[in-house]
Amino acid sequence: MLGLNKKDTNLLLVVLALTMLAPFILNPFPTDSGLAQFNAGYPDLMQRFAIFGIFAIGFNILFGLTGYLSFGHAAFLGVGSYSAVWMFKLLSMNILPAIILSVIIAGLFALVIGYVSLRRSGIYFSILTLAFAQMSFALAYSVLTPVTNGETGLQLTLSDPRILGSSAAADGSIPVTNLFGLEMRSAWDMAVGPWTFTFSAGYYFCAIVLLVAFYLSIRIFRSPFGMMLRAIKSNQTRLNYTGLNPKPYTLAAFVISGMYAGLAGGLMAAMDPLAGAERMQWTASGEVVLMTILGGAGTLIGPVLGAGMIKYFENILSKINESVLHGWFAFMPDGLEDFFVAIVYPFVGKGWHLTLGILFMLVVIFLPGGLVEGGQRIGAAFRRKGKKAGGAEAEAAKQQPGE
Amino acid sequence: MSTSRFTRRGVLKTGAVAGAGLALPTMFTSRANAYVNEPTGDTVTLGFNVPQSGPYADEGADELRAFELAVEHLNGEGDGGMLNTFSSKALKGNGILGKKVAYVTGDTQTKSDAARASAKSMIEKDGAVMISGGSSSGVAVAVQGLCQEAGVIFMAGLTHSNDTTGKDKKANGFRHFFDAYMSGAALAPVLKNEYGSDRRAYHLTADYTWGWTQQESIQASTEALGWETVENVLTPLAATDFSSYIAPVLNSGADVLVLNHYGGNMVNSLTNAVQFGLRDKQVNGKNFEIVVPLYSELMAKGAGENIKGILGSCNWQWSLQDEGTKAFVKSFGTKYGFPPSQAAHTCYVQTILYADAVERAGTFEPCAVVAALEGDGSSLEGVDSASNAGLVFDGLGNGPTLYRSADHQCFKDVLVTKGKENPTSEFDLLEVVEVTPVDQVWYEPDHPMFAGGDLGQCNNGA
Amino acid sequence: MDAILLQILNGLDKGSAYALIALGLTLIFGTLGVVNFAHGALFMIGAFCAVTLQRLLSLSHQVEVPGQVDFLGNPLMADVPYVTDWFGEATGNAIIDWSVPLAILLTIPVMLLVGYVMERGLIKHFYKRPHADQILVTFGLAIVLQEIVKYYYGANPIQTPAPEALSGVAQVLPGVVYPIWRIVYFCFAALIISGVFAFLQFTTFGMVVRAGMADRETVGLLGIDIDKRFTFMFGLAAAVAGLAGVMYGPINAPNYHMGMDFLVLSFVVVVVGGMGSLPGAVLAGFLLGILESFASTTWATTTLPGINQIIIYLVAIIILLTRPRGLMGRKGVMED
Amino acid sequence: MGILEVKGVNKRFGGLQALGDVNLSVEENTVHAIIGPNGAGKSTLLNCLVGKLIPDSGSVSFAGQSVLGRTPHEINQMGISRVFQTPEIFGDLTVYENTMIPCFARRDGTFKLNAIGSVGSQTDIRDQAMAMLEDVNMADKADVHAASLSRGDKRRLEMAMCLAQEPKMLLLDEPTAGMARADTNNTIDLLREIKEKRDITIAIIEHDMHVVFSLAERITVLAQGTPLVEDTPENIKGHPKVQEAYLGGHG
Repeated sequence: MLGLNKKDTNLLLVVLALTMLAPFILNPFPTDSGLAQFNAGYPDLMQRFAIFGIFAIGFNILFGLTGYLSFGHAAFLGVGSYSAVWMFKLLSMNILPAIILSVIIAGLFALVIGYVSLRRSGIYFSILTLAFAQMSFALAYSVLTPVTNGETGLQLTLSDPRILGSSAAADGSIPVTNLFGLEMRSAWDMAVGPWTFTFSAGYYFCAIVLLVAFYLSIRIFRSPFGMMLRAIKSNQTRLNYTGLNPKPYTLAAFVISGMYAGLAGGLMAAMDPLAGAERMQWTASGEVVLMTILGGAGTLIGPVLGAGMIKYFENILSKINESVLHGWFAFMPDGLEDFFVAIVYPFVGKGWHLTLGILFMLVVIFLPGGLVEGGQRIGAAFRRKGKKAGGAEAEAAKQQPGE
Repeated sequence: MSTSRFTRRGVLKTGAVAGAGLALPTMFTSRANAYVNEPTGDTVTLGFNVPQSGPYADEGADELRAFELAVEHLNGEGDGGMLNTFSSKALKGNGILGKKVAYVTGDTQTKSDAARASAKSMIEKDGAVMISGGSSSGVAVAVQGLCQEAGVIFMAGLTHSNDTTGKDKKANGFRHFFDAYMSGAALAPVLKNEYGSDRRAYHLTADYTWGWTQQESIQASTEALGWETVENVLTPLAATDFSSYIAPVLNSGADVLVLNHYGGNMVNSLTNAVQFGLRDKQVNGKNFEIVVPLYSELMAKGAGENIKGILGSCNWQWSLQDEGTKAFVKSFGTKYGFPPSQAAHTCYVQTILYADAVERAGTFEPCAVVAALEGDGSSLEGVDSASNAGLVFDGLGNGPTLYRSADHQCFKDVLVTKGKENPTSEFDLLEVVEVTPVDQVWYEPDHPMFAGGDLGQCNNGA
Repeated sequence: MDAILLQILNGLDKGSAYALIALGLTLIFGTLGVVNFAHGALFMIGAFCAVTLQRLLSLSHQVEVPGQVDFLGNPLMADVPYVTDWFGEATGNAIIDWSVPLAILLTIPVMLLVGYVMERGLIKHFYKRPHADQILVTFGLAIVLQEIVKYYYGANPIQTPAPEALSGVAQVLPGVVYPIWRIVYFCFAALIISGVFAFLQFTTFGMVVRAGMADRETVGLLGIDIDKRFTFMFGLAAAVAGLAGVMYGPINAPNYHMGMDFLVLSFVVVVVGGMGSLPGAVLAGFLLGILESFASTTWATTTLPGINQIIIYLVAIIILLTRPRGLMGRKGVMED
Repeated sequence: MGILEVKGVNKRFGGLQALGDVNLSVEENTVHAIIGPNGAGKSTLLNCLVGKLIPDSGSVSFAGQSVLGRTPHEINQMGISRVFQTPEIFGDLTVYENTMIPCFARRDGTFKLNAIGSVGSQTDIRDQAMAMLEDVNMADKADVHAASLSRGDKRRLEMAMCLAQEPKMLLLDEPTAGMARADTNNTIDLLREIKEKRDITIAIIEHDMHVVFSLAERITVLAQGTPLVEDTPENIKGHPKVQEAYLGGHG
């Protein structure tokens, strides 16, 4: 189907099902229960899952296939966001032109930085990309404030000119981002017994873009171009002496992944029209590296899983505070309750970084292939147990060997 | 132990179907609720968005303590704190409008992106009707913008930039904390008294929006007193070692160094300045002086010995002797064992003010709350200005205070403080040198440093 | 002229910290081929050794101060450190005053131990793993270490002042004064750097390690147990980072994320110096320190606004484009 | 006029004259060996031929076109395929994929952004690659990861990859260095087979006399960066200058 082989089609279908049903899957706990804290099915976080999934998929095309470790990819995401917000300010609140422009600008930016950085390889390449991104961040935060609005971040105001559209909505507020009239912030709620599921227009737009991005990445992985990129990672000398020029291949991969980053940045601005400079900081670049490795570099689904994992921890764990913990353990006698709260407390709320750090270490120690390998092992365990059908995720993951 | 449960937005909304049947989808934008996150259960959820990771984590932790205390007092637990001294008596200690107050917390990471994500989850997932907290202006402006769009109330935490209620002001946002202009206006006369009017100042300024407005304000108010500004040098936010910025001060002919830095930047630049012997230096026959226009207790603690004798300004100090302050310090100190910081104070007050406004408005509807916070047009004594109109209250620690309806900025006396030479305890770091009366720090809403913004219309989110 | 001299001193001082961290990082890169993202955390742990010792020495019991009350109106309690009880007021206070230099004695064994545990317990298993895995595991470790420190010491900076005798300024040249502790830091760094070089240059142990850096397999074939030596090298690198940290305390108050602040810069320094080259790392450290200082001058920032924000990265780009392997890099180290 | 013409090539490294006035002509469809003791400049010469080094003076032309200033992949596209001392293959890819890459290089040139079509749909390339693998008896290993092949199979695969490009000339750099006698003989047989089956020029750089005399039709002897003699194997054997070069001085 769609020019994919059976395995890849299955994988795509699984991802399709997961993204379309995400409002259900991510909200497994009744709204009123103590565990509702773990529900992630609200629009903002679901959008983030999709957006960072796209970012990581794109990064993986460069890093997973060619092995070139860019430490400055956040710069492209930032540039994409800034372009999109400027489009909203100057042109129209329709997200399509904004996103197209962010992809183009990020691609051009990647072309320039990639052209220079790819003159070196290995860690020298990494540091060059890092240096470019850090320069972009530092300048965006300070000297370029007229363009980027520095510390606060570029945002819409009531005085934006906006050629196609009005500066202010009828009720005097700033107009909202839309796709030909469909407002990105609009949502539908569905109550089923104690559960409530939210279907947000913004999320479904992101999800469709994610699916397209994912589909394209499968095509790239399976294409002769993808094979060349893997050959570059494997042995550049041989490639050179086989009459192939690695430079344009790596540069193309760099630009493509930069465009993916720009797409993610544009989407981010489309969901929430603000672009902050921190998006370009090295920590943000490091985050996508971690997402990719955590999920499984070079696998198709891994980066998406990694992105979801990190964003989940950041947004869910950080919100668990002491009183929530007391709520959970309230069924215990007071002394025991306090004891458990004291044990769990350092790992949640303000300690969410600690849990994330421990998770990184555990995954890399026990699952060298990242979360995808975890899925494969679970899948294998299931198959051993009388060939029971494995979970969808494990099934998806096991498609991956040989990447 | 009490369990705090969250009323999630719309659990029982619009005649939700009981049992397992599917509900008819209702448009978010056109649902039966009058406004976003209307509390329908017996609780109401507030969102406290503070830095929990990164350099301002301790400040965030202190804000969170104040929020918890405020929630306790609103729910009628504890000793009631400033509810007893507050001039408005609308709050009865039975929650807000009879609904028990619950809260959710989040981590801003002191990044505008993360802060917005966290605030969004509070609004979308937890059904918060009000967001408060934060310890930087970038975050405050970003979250304020979000709350305006989403249709909830934003009660700013610690934010000092002129922009928050200047060019970035929003109808749904309110600031109790003072701002850079007020710092300059309050400090200048004290600086003149202490150091004379013939001084040459050298500014080091953090190279981002807050730093610039701070520097601009101080420069304007000191120059008005006859000071000369020798140089203004911008320093990168990421700088940790300020030696290369301090060294040129030595031979610049300046006799005052103004550090427009906050947080870790301020601790490091002050430490470096003291290292270079600036405090023991004599220039132009005068003692060299260092001024830090804005500092907090935590920064003073971080700076240790170096803060001694350094002049700066504060929004509030726990050692003030008014009844409100005493009540607040007592309940905070009893609960946590140490006195509250000014960030904690402002967060506590903001929560109380919000609750009071809701109680007076009789509804959680944002536009009604905005109207209640904008007050009845009463004005502050001693200030002769057409814009002197809004909500006047007292008993929350700063004396009579005006929430000005024109820009949603609080006006009250500003404290000029000094690092204590002989602290009696580890909390006793700052002493109040002067309480600058409000008329000296007053400005008009169209003052050039605040111009360019527009409150816009309040937004109910419906 | 004085201004230039001052900026050179500043540059040397900044450079000292960069060089020390980069030196340790290069030892780990060069000898073990491991990308250690936890190196900044080691620097931070060093600094917190000083904080810890200062706290230990200041351990106090409380004495009521007659006639004064605290903020809640209770009788005021004053802290009296045990050391002043044991050694008398003067000696006791002097011990507390000298806690940073004393902390060196604590730092060396602590850091050697931390390095040893880290290498044996974790890093050892990652020699043959891809660099990506090394990055993930060491980054995870760095987060864990700094969160632990944050849990116990908070996020606020904690002052660790220099001893009274070494604070203040000294006359360097007529009309030029410079903080004494910064001069001490520079000398200390120079001492450590020459110590490490001498150790590698003149001892058999160092010779073997240098040979191992050049060609690990061959040295292994000679029947030398290179692994044990590499473990020690890891400990040494950790100790160098820790010492850089402990002495840095009086310059800037330690906080839990100071390691991350230095991490990226120190990677840039190492790479600009050239992978696998110890002299390169040191040279690049001082070079970038001095350039950074000069870029901060008013002259530079008015000529090129924002240059102080980006100078290090700009220089790194220029150097890497003109010299493919940095200043003194060896061929084939971390190039793929 | 030979297919490969080297005229008056000089190369200095600092004070060392690595190549001095080298002239060499390789006839089309012959096996030409370049021999010489260590340090004779064999590798330098080879690097000048493939574009890794640029001679200080002189000319190198292949099939009538100068190769000077061209990059290795451009020279490869002119028809020179290089076999390395230790086999250079794509270890992370399967044997099949390894063989497909040169087929792509032949069809699409140095770069083609073919990012959407799948490898599976490139029937012509797949057929060519499979035919090549069958040719070298490796079809059964098509799906094996190349890194897990035995050393001999790696060498075989590398040759297959070079041949898949159908080059005009195969350039071998000490193909039997470090090999046991049996493996060496296998390689010789493989090369013989290649030569018998197709029209191809083979240039081989070697110091193993056994290999050279088993294969070569012409031999150039290099010593101290200068060609001493060029002749048939029969004439080279026992040539006094050659013995002098190898044994160093005359007894």
